[in-house]
Order: sequence, then structure tokens, then C-alpha cells
Amino acid sequence: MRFAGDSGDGMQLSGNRFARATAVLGNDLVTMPDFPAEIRAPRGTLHGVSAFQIHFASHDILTPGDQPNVLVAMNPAALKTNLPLVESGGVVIVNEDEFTDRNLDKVGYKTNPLEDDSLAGYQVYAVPMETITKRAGEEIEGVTNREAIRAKNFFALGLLSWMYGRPTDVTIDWIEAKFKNVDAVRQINRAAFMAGHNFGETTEMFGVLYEVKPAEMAPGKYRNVNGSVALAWGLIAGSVRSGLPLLYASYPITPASELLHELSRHKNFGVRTVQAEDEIAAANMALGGAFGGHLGVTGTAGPGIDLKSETVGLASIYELPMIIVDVQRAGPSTGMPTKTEAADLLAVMYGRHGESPVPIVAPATPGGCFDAAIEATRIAVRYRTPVFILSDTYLGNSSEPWLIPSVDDLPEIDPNFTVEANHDDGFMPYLRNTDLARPWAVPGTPGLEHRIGGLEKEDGTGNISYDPENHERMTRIRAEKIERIADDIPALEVDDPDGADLLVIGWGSTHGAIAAAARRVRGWNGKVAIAHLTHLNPFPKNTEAVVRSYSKVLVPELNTGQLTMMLRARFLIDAECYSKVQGLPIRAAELEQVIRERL
Amino acid sequence: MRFAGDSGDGMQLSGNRFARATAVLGNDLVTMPDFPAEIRAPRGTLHGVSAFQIHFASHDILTPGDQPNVLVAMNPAALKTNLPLVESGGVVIVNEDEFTDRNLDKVGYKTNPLEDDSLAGYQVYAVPMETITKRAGEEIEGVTNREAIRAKNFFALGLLSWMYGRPTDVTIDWIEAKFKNVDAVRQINRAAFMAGHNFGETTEMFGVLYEVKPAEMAPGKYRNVNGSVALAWGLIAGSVRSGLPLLYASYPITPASELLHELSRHKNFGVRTVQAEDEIAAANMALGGAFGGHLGVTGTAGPGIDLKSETVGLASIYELPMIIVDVQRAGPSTGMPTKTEAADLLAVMYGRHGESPVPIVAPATPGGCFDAAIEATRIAVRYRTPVFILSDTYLGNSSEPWLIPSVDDLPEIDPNFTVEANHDDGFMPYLRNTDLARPWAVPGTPGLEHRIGGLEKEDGTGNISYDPENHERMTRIRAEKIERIADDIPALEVDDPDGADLLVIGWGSTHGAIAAAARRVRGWNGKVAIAHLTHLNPFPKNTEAVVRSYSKVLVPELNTGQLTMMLRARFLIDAECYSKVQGLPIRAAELEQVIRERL
Amino acid sequence: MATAEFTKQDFTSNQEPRWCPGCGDYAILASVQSVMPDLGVAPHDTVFVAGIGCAGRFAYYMDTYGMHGIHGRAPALATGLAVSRPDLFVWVVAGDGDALSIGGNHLIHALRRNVPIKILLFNNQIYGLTKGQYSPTSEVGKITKSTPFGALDHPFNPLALALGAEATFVARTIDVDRKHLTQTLKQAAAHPGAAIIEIYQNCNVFNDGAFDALTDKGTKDTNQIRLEHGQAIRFGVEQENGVVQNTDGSLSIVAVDDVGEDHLLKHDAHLADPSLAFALANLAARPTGPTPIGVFRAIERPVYGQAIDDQIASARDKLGDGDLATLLNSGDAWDVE
Amino acid sequence: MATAEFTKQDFTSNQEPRWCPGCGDYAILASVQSVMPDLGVAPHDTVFVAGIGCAGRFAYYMDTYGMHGIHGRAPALATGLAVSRPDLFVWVVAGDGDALSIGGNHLIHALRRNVPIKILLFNNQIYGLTKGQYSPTSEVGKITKSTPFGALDHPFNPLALALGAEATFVARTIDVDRKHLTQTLKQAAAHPGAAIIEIYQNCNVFNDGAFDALTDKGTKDTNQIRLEHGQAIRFGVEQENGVVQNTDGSLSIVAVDDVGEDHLLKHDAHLADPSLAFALANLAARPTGPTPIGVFRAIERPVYGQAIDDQIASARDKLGDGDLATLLNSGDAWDVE
Ligand SMILES: Cc1ncc(C[n+]2csc(CCOP(=O)(O)OP(=O)(O)O)c2C)c(N)n1
Ligand SMILES: Cc1ncc(C[n+]2csc(CCOP(=O)(O)OP(=O)(O)O)c2C)c(N)n1
Ligand code: SF4
Ligand code: SF4
Ligand SMILES: [Mg+2]
Ligand SMILES: [Mg+2]
Repeated sequence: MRFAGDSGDGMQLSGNRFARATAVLGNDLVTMPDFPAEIRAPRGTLHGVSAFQIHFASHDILTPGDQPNVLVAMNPAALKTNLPLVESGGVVIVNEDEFTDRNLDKVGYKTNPLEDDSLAGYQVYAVPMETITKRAGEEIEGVTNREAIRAKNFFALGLLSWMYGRPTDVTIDWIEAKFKNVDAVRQINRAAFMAGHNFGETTEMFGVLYEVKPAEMAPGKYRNVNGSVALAWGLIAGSVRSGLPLLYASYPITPASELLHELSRHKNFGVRTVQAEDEIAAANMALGGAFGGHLGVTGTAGPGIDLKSETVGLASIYELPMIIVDVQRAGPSTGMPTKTEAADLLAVMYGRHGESPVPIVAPATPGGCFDAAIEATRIAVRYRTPVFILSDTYLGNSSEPWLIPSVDDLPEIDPNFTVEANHDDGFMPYLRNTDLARPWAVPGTPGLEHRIGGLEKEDGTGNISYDPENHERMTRIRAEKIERIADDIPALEVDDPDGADLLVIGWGSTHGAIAAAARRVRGWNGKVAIAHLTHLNPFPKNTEAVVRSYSKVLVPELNTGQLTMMLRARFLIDAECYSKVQGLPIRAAELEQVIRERL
Repeated sequence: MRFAGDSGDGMQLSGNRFARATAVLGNDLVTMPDFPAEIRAPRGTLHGVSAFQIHFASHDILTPGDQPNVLVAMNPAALKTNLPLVESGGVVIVNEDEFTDRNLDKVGYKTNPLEDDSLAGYQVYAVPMETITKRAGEEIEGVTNREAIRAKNFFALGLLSWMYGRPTDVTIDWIEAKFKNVDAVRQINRAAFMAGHNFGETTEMFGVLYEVKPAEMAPGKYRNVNGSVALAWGLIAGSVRSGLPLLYASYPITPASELLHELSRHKNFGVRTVQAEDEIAAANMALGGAFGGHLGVTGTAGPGIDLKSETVGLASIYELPMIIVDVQRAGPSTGMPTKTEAADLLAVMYGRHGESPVPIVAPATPGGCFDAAIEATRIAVRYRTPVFILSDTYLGNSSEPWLIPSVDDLPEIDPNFTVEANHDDGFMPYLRNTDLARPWAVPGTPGLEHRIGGLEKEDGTGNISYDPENHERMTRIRAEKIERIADDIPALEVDDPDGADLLVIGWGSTHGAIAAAARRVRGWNGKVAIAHLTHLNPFPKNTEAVVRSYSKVLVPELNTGQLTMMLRARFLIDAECYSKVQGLPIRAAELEQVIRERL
Repeated sequence: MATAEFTKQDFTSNQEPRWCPGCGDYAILASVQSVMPDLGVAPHDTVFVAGIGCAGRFAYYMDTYGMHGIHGRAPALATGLAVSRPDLFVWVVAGDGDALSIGGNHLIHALRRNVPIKILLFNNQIYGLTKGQYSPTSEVGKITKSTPFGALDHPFNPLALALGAEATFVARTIDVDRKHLTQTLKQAAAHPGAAIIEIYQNCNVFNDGAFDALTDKGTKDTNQIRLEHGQAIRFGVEQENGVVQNTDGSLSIVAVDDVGEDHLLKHDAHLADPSLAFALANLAARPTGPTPIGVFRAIERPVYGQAIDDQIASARDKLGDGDLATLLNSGDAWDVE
Repeated sequence: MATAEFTKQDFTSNQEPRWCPGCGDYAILASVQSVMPDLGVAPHDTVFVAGIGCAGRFAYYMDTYGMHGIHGRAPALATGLAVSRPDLFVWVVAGDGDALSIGGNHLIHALRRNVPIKILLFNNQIYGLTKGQYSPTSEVGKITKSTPFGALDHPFNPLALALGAEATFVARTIDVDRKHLTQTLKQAAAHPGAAIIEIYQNCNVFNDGAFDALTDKGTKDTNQIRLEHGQAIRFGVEQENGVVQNTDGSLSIVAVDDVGEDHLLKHDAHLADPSLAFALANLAARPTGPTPIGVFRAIERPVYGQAIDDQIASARDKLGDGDLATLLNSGDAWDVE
């Protein structure tokens, strides 16, 4: 992490204080101050930039000065000089207030990098640090505007402290002690620090962000994407490849709002975005759009999933394509909205009254979010069913180098609309094809007028039916239709170079940690097999064979054992969960240790 | 079943037609007409009553004329003469229009039995049959009011046909043929028949009702109760025994509305009922009442469960007592609202985002609903947790003779309110006792002011906390608290007189069928063990030992295998589900057959 | 297709209605089926979206496209459809419980957004399908299954609520008055944005006679205040009564002879300010005495679906049609060999 | 306990507020904490129920009992509490998104029922906590994170909505006007049923200056129309402007000199008919010009919690206190030996 600003901005101080608070936590760390050559360079110029870099981790820091993955830039100059150091996809937090035309000009920016697309490869957060600090100052007697603005380095420090969960008391104590004789300064520094900290927490602006290690890279053209953008683009791709216009209806909620923000920018793809009055409405809007022949998608997180459940049940009996994105966050209830967790698997699997199975797709990497969106579209459209995509805060906010796919290689998705009667007696909306999928006839098609509803329907005709056998049949057909998707998805791949006894099987964002842990284990000649599920319902056909061929099965999960439960129930194997519920991702080193104990 | 009315009311005709439609279904049946002695007794008198009784079942009817369990009474005279024949707790459908003061007088009723409490032992449905039939007539040309009213026997027939799922075409065809030359009569009879049928379906007035075989009866005082009344009274009992005033907030939905109706009659117990604007509001109202120190209860069915899930999650992190009643009905979605099913187990178990385990209690019999309500109150109050009660349409609508408990034998429930600070630093709302339950301090208590919310809270203080370890700790404590309830509930009882290899284990309303099937199996010297879970989360402590001690475990369920899944996942036993999803209960004979195949 | 091609039959599905005989829903169904051919939209371009309740069954009886949704959510379901398919003619049918109790929020948001949907609110002041609990339009004191000692909730005035929610078209009519109902439907159909029509509908099983004051031969002429845009508001058997405005913004009913014709309030449904329409909605708290029916308000405001389309068109104008490859390759990229 | 015993400190919790510096929420918090001792209710008999949003954090800062609920449901949570514990003094705090978007239905139902709760609607015309999407009170065309090309939804006028929902007490005030805010809170506190106060609250991070017209030194006197019951409605630096009623029910702003003092509209907050209050609410669609603040409406109507209690009392009068054994043994019973 790197603080950069004008030499007058107090970057060294911020850096040192952060380092101190970090050291208290027992983290290993290496710092690297980076002063400007001149003692007093003119404000806002490139050579006046002062920086301070900190590298910290829980274990064995190997390189003293890796590329920083977080940069705090207090002005355009600091951004310009320090950006090249930042790793692709890193986080850039800028003090928006300094990005005036004059300052931009001074360092040769022709357009404002916050507004043009030049920072697209990074995760940028623009925060009006000076404005906020100034406000904080207004409430303190005897603090001038200037003094207040000068405290902005403490704001930045507070914000970063929040992001990394550093303790506040260490810094507060230091401020109290250091400025004990300068009442106004003490107060404004303290206020600025807390303002930064609270800003992070209150506005839900920042997720905690972690570096994802890039795997070995195949040749091709790369760019950085985070999971949110990749997912949004995947939905657009699904729309393009199916020819179905995209309707994205959503109610804002951290961290899923990013999808709404991103998609609302792409109206030239015919994307319709609606900010609904709540999550229930959003789900219904998506479903209404689906009835109209659009790709109806709704996205949410945590509490929103609960609210959508009734509508997902309706979609499942309507048998219409629809996608529900769940960017999981730490629960239960409001929980810790900016922290990651993956504890909604059973909620999306079973969280509806009655029997209404729904396919679930879960990306493993930020880039994988793109593929998951297309795959969800494919399944939804082919099988006429709602499909869940389970992402999480960590995937959504993390970025990684991503091999840009060729559009032609993306699957083509045939909506296969029905345009004429499918039976001698006219149109039968519940007459199925060999996939058990029903016809999709959209309003506007002459002669195929029909009504669908949530009451049980007669096989074939779709008319309301209270017939007992019919209900049983329809219940089983709906289930069978979803089960059969297993024939149409890739087999579960196992990576087991050494013939291991232990299988580590995961889902979702634990992928990186599992792969890295396996690399480490194999590094000391440990034997471990790994596999990763991206289809959670149904499971790939060979899942049973895979899991049963290992004497030990370990399932690392960011919950208390949800996939573990599904595997145990389905395959009667004594799968063990390595569970972590801290709002944090699992780390490779930690998992390495867990694996070691089981070898 | 018995049709009874004035001799001019066409009861024989209705009975015969019903019998005919029943025969078509392949049911065994015995009919017993019961004419009045006089040919033309004065209308509405006791001796003018004409009746027709039908007994039908799928298998082996043993008695030609058991007590009927359904009576249709077209006037007060028919009610008076035929009621004594009806079995206790049977269904009585009356033609409300004839219950005028004059007619009541004629047969010596001093007060209207529909309004006094004299029919309390039955399930009474008052339907204005004449009014409706008259209306039906208004739309048909050439039908006089009189003719229309005369067709009310067809209305009754239509209604009963709907209740028992008899085919309509048999009767319609017959009407068409029989009256093919009398246009008006044909039309009005047909219209009346369909009106009756549709009335049943459209108004969701009737559940399909089945007889529950009384077990061997212990000595004591008995009365009839159905599951709805028993549950409502159980809640009142929970309120009385805990001293917590009852707040029941609910949104109408079949079949849970009965609870609202019943509870709203008992205001002299201090019961507050609120018909909320929706299920979400209802759940929040109950929870708000709980914060205020009341027994907060909300009840619903099917779709309502989905809607309440977010609030149940909030209650679980609030750690406040609350009860959520789910009278399950056939799903998914709107499904078949008047039919039974038990497919919400996983939805209440897992249907919330994040990790928020909640205890589940499921009565096995109508009378058991009373005990379940008290048990839910006890657990909720003792452990400060929301608790689900899973009843179903079948239990709710069925009645059985019930041994009236002595009030003193009911458990006493101590709300154990905190009234003073529990720590040197003041009041700590999340400081736990040995049950891991937190203190319950209600507004109005001086000095214990505190705030609770859905954000993760610091252990002990309850202040907002984003600390990773704290979140993990709190998640595990909440789970552990629920798990430990296993120490505080009765062991699972096994009925295995002969040392069987096969265990049939059930939950909920399958109890009757399982017990009866076991009786039958043992009748031909088959060996079968049976057990019934009334606590679904946590399971009784000995559940693992019990299910693991049988080589075969069969789980009859009115769903596609939900308890089965839980048992398999938890205990890694190859439990098999006998699944029925027809909106109908499992029958003893059918289950007997299933067991036979597995011996 | 030309209007003339369609008949009532074309809008009548093969499902037999299953309401109670005498239910007001039949009359509404017949009127709607009859008027549809006159509206110039083909059955296959028409969609009925219904909520849950007796009223909700309506969708099954129209031979158009239809969705029977879940309880209370029809306006949201219809919004999704109407904004993605502005070419369709989208109707919503909902009971008073469906629209105003569980679905109240979707209703008011659809109205403020001015989504192009026509909402038929079947107000029978009762929950029919669940057999007779009181609804948000039932009167205080009503004895029902859930209120054996009388309801305590002050009811909504649906039109006042709609006006408070910025509705652009607000009307009221009566199930059995086919002519008035038909006229009102036509006006709603012609309205470009969201239209709401409250239809007083008799539930003869659980709430019979709730609207007798407005439907009974003997009283209806005395009680129906028929609003006509541009006309002075007067009513009564001989048009002997009228409505005047008071200085406190409220309205009163007067004998025309007492005030003189010129002092009668003139109805103007096109006022930008909703205050007059609101005052008219509040003239009768319950339909038990003189009660206005007709179109209270009909004003133009940008239509939500259209506005979304316009944004898409303008984005395409400015940026060109979206190209997926360009999007994926936008921003910083690098090659790995 | 006597009022005098409590101080602002007694209502201030030990949690440090975490709003952005300069946020209007601070001013509201300070005013509420200061006024509470004057209201005569002890902190332990007071409950703040809050929704989710920046505003929702309010509950943590009051040293009363408090519930931070889930998004939008605070009015329902508070209803449950208020009807079971009518002895408590129950307040609701909700943002514009919380109260009017996801929670709109609970809000309007609490108002029509006249539940004894005091609702503080913090209207900053934006979603603060989720970092700046538009809200149901944002203006058309607003550029936000979720509307890069401008919002299309016509906003609610919260007070018009409340009046359409039969609210008995409706008021508006401003975060930074401590005196007016305090006065308004006192009036709401004294109201026996449901009270809603819209508080214009500046979100200086995501929607700074939305209420400048009413708060800036230079413009506030020109734009604040202060409603006082029983007084003619006039305003302006020298009270040179006033409000008159038009014949179509709407209101206009005029120069007092042009019409004469006597023709000014007199404010009457106690009118049974809500039409005048509604017209006042519609006088200013957005707070960018002359805008009424103060109490629009304050009328008496049976209070929901009280009415429930009365039913219980009367049932007990008639039937005696419920006895469980009697209940269980009621109706037909028989003995088995
Ligand atoms: C989520 C949900 N809650 C409750 C119900 C039960 N329910 C079905 S219709 C209805 C209300 C019916 O009243 P109304 O909307 O006025 O329609 P009507 O039957 O009077 O036409 C209710 C409560 C349901 N189907 N779904
Ligand atoms: C069910 C649910 N949906 C969405 C959210 C995310 N969320 C939290 S606060 C909020 C809206 C905030 O706006 P407002 O109510 O105006 O309050 P403010 O922050 O402006 O004070 C949203 C959408 C949530 N917490 N829960
Ligand atoms: S219950 Fe009422 S509204 Fe429903 S169909 Fe019957 S008469 Fe009509
Ligand atoms: S985001 Fe806006 S409303 Fe929220 S605390 Fe900051 S200034 Fe206040
Ligand atoms: Mg109704
Ligand atoms: Mg807001």
C-alpha cells in the first residue's frame, strides 16, 4: 500500500502511523518511504510528490517492495507519478477535491483521469477528502479552514485504517499525546481521522480488498477486470449472444449496486435498467420482462435474497428464463455489509416454500463472473428456468488480469421462441421438448395467447389443476428438468498430479486460496487433489465418482458448512468443512496449514 | 358422508349422483338412503327430513354405516335430526339461508346453533346456498326464482364434489342428458352444480378433510379439537403460562387464517390480534411486540413464509423470543392453496441469507398442535430465539378427540426479565447465561436502555462490531445456543416391539398414517419400528443412535425428501424417502404396502 | 390489424369463470371483453396481469396474453413487461387487498413513475378469496372473520391515495353500470401513462350491498355524482344538487337553487395541480351517500417506458450501437505471448 | 419522574456518531436530544425504532431503548411495539429511501391506522449509505451512480403521499433550523396518533445543497413559508408575499399588496377535510423556491393502540378475564374412564 501526496500533505506521517497500527496487530511489514528530492517543491507539481509505501502480511513477506495494490493519491501529481507502480487492477483512492482543472493542467493531464476511461484498469474511489475534513473542522472551535484541510492526511489514514481493519485507538492515542498542547490541532486531527474511518463504515463505500494471485498466463490479450464489471459484461454478452434485450431491475444494496451502476452505463446495448422500489419489485420486473421475451435479470445481496424468494418460486412454476444474481456478503441480517462471506448457498437452494428447485452457478474468480453470467443465460433460456448466480463481495471487488475472450468463441444462445401452435388443439404452453423445457411464446405473437400463473397447472395445457396425480407429476417434471441439466454441463475437473488421498473441493471465491494452498503443499511434496464446483445445482454428473474416490474430502467454505452438507446428503461421504466466518476470505497459508494437518 | 334436507330438497338425487361420481373413481362404497316416513311432510319440519348417507374409501370398507364424518344440512330440521349421527369433530355444512328465526322456531331451536357455541365440537361451514343459487338463476333466461332455489341440491353436490375431488363431468353429463328437454332446468342445475364447485375452489373456503383415527384412549376428559383451534389455544396457554401478553400479527392466507380468526375471539385473555398489511409487516409487528416484552407471534402459510424470512433473520440476531407458525400447504408458488403438503421444512431451516439457525417444532396430530405451541413458547422464551412451528393443512383442518390437559400440568415459563444492570460497566445486552441466552430487558425498565440491531454486534456489549474474530465467535455462539436445545427436549421415542430391521421415521402429519400402517404390518406379523420427530431443529440427542441402529430407514414425507436429506447429511445414513406430493395425506394402506415391499 | 376484425369472442378465453353467481366480477368481465374490440389493439398485443384474489382470476378469462402473479406484485410484474415491451397494451387487475394492502407500495410507485399500464382496482371492500376478512377499504367497525368485535383500522380512500402518489389518471366507476364502466375504460385506454380505475364491485357472498347506495334503482340517481370534464358538477334525480368549493379548500354539496348555477364548481380533469381532484376524492369518504364517479384527473406527464426507450435511443445516437468486442477490449489491455 | 430530572445528557448514548462531518443528521440529533427532556417522558419509556440508511444509525445515539430494524420495516416494527405497549413513547427514524421506497407500504398503513408513533422522515433526496443512488424524492434528470443519464422517475411529494394516506399529523421542517425543528417535534410529540415530520436533511457528500433555497442566508427568508395555525399565510423578508386559494382548488403565491391582506388564505391545521393541507403540500413540488414548512395538518382520530386496548377491556368487562381451564373445557366434552 502506498500513500502519495504533496510533500506538504503529511504522507510520511500517515504512512508511519499506519505502519505502527499494523505492527500492533502482529503483522509482518516492510516500509519504504519515498521523499521528493527538493525540500519544498511547489505545491501540486510532479516533483513535489512525497510517498510512503508499506507492505504487510501475516506471514513471510518475501519481497521488500512488491507492486503496491492500494494507492492513496492526494492530488493529480501524486496520481500521475505513482500510478505506474500500482499493480493492474489495484485500488486507487484519490482526493477528489484536488482534481481541479488548474491542478490537472499543472501536471499535464489533458482530461480528468477520474472522468475519462484511463483508470479503467483500476478500482478507483474518488472521495472529497478536503471538503469533508473542512466540515469536520467547522465544528471545532478555533480551527481555521486551512488547519482543517491540512488534517486531510488523517482522513486518509482513517479511511485506510477502516479498510484494513486497523485498530483506531493506537492512532488516536498517538494524536492525543503528540498534540496534547495544541488543542485545535489535536481535535481536528482526531476528527479527521475518525471522519475517514466513519466514512468507510457509514457509506459502505469500500469493500475490503484483496489481491488475487494471477495463475500462469496463457497467451492472448489481457485486461484487468473485477468481478462486478465482469459479471455485468457477462450479462451484456448473454444478451448479445441470445439476441434477447437485457432488462436489469435491481434495488441498491452493497455490494450488488455495482452491477446496477455498471449496467446503467451501457444503454447503447439496449440495456434497460430499472432501480425498483424494493427487491421484490425488482424480481417481479425482471420476470415481467422475461414474459415479454427479454433477458430478465435482477441482482442483490444478503437481505435482498430473502425478499426475492417468493418471486423466484413464481418464476420456477412459470418456467420462464430469469437470472438472479446474489453478491453474497457477511450475514446474518444486515450483518457486516461490506465484508465477504458465502453463506447463501442453502438459502438459494432451499429458501422457498414448496418444492421449487432452481439451478445455481457460482463463479470462482473475478474473470469467471463473466463466464458464469453467460452460462446462467444459457441454462435459463434453454431450460426456461430462473437461475441463480452466486458471487460474493470478495469476487465482486477483486480484480485480476483477464484473458479477453473472442466474441465468436462465446456460446450462441437460441431463445427458440415458439411462433405457431404446437398441437392440434392449438397452443399448449406446457407441452415440453426433450429437455423438458416448455415453449416460450411472447406477447405480440398472433394466435398463441395464453395465461400462466402460480397455481398448479395441468400438464400440457397449463390450465389450473387441482388434480392430485397431476400435481405429483408436475412437481417431478420440474425437478427432473433441473436434474437433467447435469448432462449439459462440463464434468468436474480434478487436479491431482500425485494420486492423493485427500480431496479439497470448493466453490466460489475460495478457488484462489485452494489453488495456492495446493501449490504450496505440493511445494513440500505433499499430495493433495483439488476440484472446484462452478455448478452447485445440479452438480456435474461425475461429482459422485470424484468425491467417492478419495478417502478424505475437505471442503473449505466461507460459511459453516453448506456445500459440505449438500455433498454429505447427496453422496453419503464424510466430507469435512473447513469453515471460516470472519467476513474475510480464506488465505492460502491458512489453508495450507489445514491441509497439512490432514495429510 | 350424509346429505340431509327437506324431502323436497332433492337429497336422494344429490346422494346418488355423488355416489355415481365416486364409483367412477373406483372407490369402494356403501350407500344408505334414509327417507322420511311421510310422503309430504310440511317443509322444514323434523319429520320431513330426508337423508342419504355414503361411505366410501379406497380399500376394504368394513362397516356398512359408520358414523358419517361429513354432514350436509339444508335446513335446521336436517341439522337437528342428523347431527347426533355425525362423529365428533366431523364437518357440518349448512345452508345458512334456511336458518331464519321462523325455521329455527319450527324445530325448537331456541338460539341459532350457527351462532351459539353448540356446534363447537364440529367443523361448521355456513354457506348461503339459496342466495347463491338464486343469483346463478338470475343469469339464465326463463328460470324463475323458485326453480333456481330448487337447484340448491346441485349446489351442495357441486361443493361436495369439489371437496372430495370428484370429477365434474360425470354429473354434468348426467344433467345434460337427464334434462335435455327442459332447457331452463338443465341450465340452472348445471349452473348450480358449477357454482357449488367453484365456490369451494374460488373462496378457498374448504380444505379437504380427512378422518384421523383416534388412538387407544387414556382415561380423562375429552373434547374434539382441530389443529387450528388447538394451535391457537396452545398460544394462549403459552401466554398464560409465561405471563407474557400475546400479540398475534398476521396477514390472511389459507389455511393459516383460521388462527387469526380463532385468536381474535379471545380478547378477554388480553390477546391482541393485528391484521397486518402483509406478511413482512406481520412478522415485524410480532418482533416489535417481543421487544416490548410480549409474546410476539406471527402465522402464515406457503408464500408468506418466503416473505417473512428476512425478518426471522433479524429476530435471530436480535435474539428475542418470537414464534412463526407455518401451516404448510401445497406449493410451489400459489400451488394448490387448499391442499396439504409438508414441503417447507428446508425453507424454514435454511431459507435465510447468512447463517441464522432457528429451532423448529412440528406437531404430529391436531391435539399435538396445542403442545407444540407451548413448547415453541418455552424454547423461544428460554433461549431468546425465534422458533418455527410447522403445521399443515391436514392437521389444521382435521380434528380428533383430545384429552383436555389440566392447566397445572402445563409447563411454567419464566420470562426471566432483566431488571437491573448485569455488569460493572452497566447493562450488557449480549452477556449470556449458561444457556447462552442473552438478557431480555424491556422498555420501561429504568437504567437498562439499550439498542439492538441487525448489524453484527460485539460479544457482550452488543455494540456494532466489524471485527473478524468477533463475527466468527458470534456466529458460532448463535449456532451453539440452538444446538444446545437438544439437551432440553425429550429423547426420540422408538416404538419397536419386535426388534425390527426397518425404521420408519416421520415428522408432522404423517404420524397417523405411520402408526396405522405399523399396526397393520404388525397385524400380519411384520416387524417394523417407528419413530416420530416433533423437534426438527435441533434433533433430539439420541436421534443419531436411533437411526444408526437400523439397517434400513424409511422416511415417509409429503415432499420430495426434505427430512431425508437432513438425516442423510447429518448422520450419513442411507435413509430412503417415501415421497408423496399430491396435496393429499399419506394413507395407512398405501404406506403398509410400501413397508411390505421393504421387509 | 384493423379494429373491426376483432369481436368480444376474440377476447373470451375457453376457461369457464369460477366466481360465485351474482359476483360483480362477471359484469366487469363482460364489459371489458366487450370494450376491447373498440380499443383497436389485437388480443395478441394485449396482456392482462393480475394479482391474487377473486379478482385475480380475471386474467384467465381474457383470451389475451396473461400473467397471474403473486399476491400484491402485479404492478411490478406489469412494470417490467411494460418497460421492456412498450409496444404492448398492458392491463393490471387487482383486488382491494391485493392492490392496497400487500401491494400498496408497488401501486404507488407505478403511479408516480407513470408506467404505461391500466390498473383496474376491483374494490369490494373485503377479502373475497380468503373468505371474508376486512380489507384496507372496509369501514371502521366492520365485523368480519378476523374482526369479530369490529375493525379498528381507518380505511384508505383509494383515489386520494392515488392522487397523493402523483397519479396522472384517476377514475372511479361501478361494476353494474356497463355504460359508465365502458366509457371510463375507454378513457383510461387512451391515456398515455399509468391509469387507475377504482371499480366498485359487489361481493355478494361476503360483503353484499356495499355499494347499494350507488346501484339501487331507488337511490342511485340521488347518489351518483357523475364527473364530466368541463361541466359544472351537479347531480340528483333532476340535477337539483351540485358541488361548490369552500374557502378552506374542501367541497360541499348544495341545492343548486340555494347557490345558483353559476356558483357550482366546474370539473376540470386536466389541471396540473391535483388539489381539486383530491378534494373531489374526499367529498365522499365512503360510497354510502353522494359519491363522485368518472374521471377525476387525466393529465399528461412523460411516460416511464417511453423515457427509457428515449435514453437508449439517445445513447445509441451518441455512442453507436453497442459492440461487444469493443466493450471487452476497452480501456487498458496488454498482450501476453 | 418529573421532566426536570432529565437532561440532554440522559438522552445521549456513549456511541460516537459516525456520520460524515457536516451531515445534517448531526443537527437533527442534537435537536432531538435537546428537546427530549422537555417532552416529559423518561429515557427508559422512550424507544427509537430506525430503518437502514445513514439516518437509521440515529437509534444508536439516543440513550433510550432502541431497535435498528431491517430496511423499510421500521413502521411495522414500531406498530407492533406501540400496540402492545401503549405506555411507551415510540419514535421512528427513516431515510427517504427507507420510508418511501422499500418501506412505502408500511408507512402509509401506519398513517391510516393512526398508530401512536412519531415518524421522523430524514429526506436528503438521495441514498446516502449505499453511496449515492437517486431516491424516490430525487428530481427527474438527477445524475447519480445508478442514473448516469439522469433519473426518469417522477418523485413523490412525501407530504402529499402522507395526506393521501389519511395521516392525522403532517409537518415539515429543516435540519439546521433548530428552533423550528424543536417546535415541530414538540407538536408531533403532543399529537395522540401517528405523526409524520419530513425533515429536509442535507447530505453534504452525495447531494450537497439540495435545500439551499431554504437554508442559505440570502434566500431562506424569501423561500420559507412558515405555516402557523390560525394565521394568514404570508412570508418573505418583509412578509410581503402571501398565499391565496384559486377557484380550482389550487393555491397561488401573490404579493400581499396586490390582493390585500384579507384575501390571504388562513391556515387551519385542524380541518377534518385534508384538502387544504394537500393543496399546501402541492404548492411547492420541490424545495427550490417558496416552500411551506410547519404543521400542515393536525386532527384527532381514534388512536389504533388505544382502540385495541379498549376492545380488550370491553371483552374483559363482558366475558370476565380469560381463564384457561374454562377455555379448554368449553363446548362439548366427554369422559373416558
Ligand atoms: C403472499 C400471500 N399472502 C396472502 C395470500 C392469501 N390471499 C389470497 S387473495 C387475498 C386477498 C383477497 O382480497 P382482494 O385482494 O380484495 O381480492 P378479492 O378476493 O376480494 O377479489 C389473500 C390475503 C396469498 N395468496 N399470498
Ligand atoms: C433489504 C435491503 N435492501 C437494500 C439495502 C441497502 N440499503 C441500505 S440503506 C439503503 C437506502 C439508504 O437511503 P435512505 O433510506 O434515503 O437513507 P440515507 O442513507 O440517505 O439516510 C439501501 C438501499 C438493505 N440494507 N436492505
Ligand atoms: S367471494 Fe365475493 S368477490 Fe369472490 S367470487 Fe364470490 S362474490 Fe365474487
Ligand atoms: S453519506 Fe450523506 S447522509 Fe450519509 S452520513 Fe454522509 S453526509 Fe450524512
Ligand atoms: Mg376484495
Ligand atoms: Mg436518503
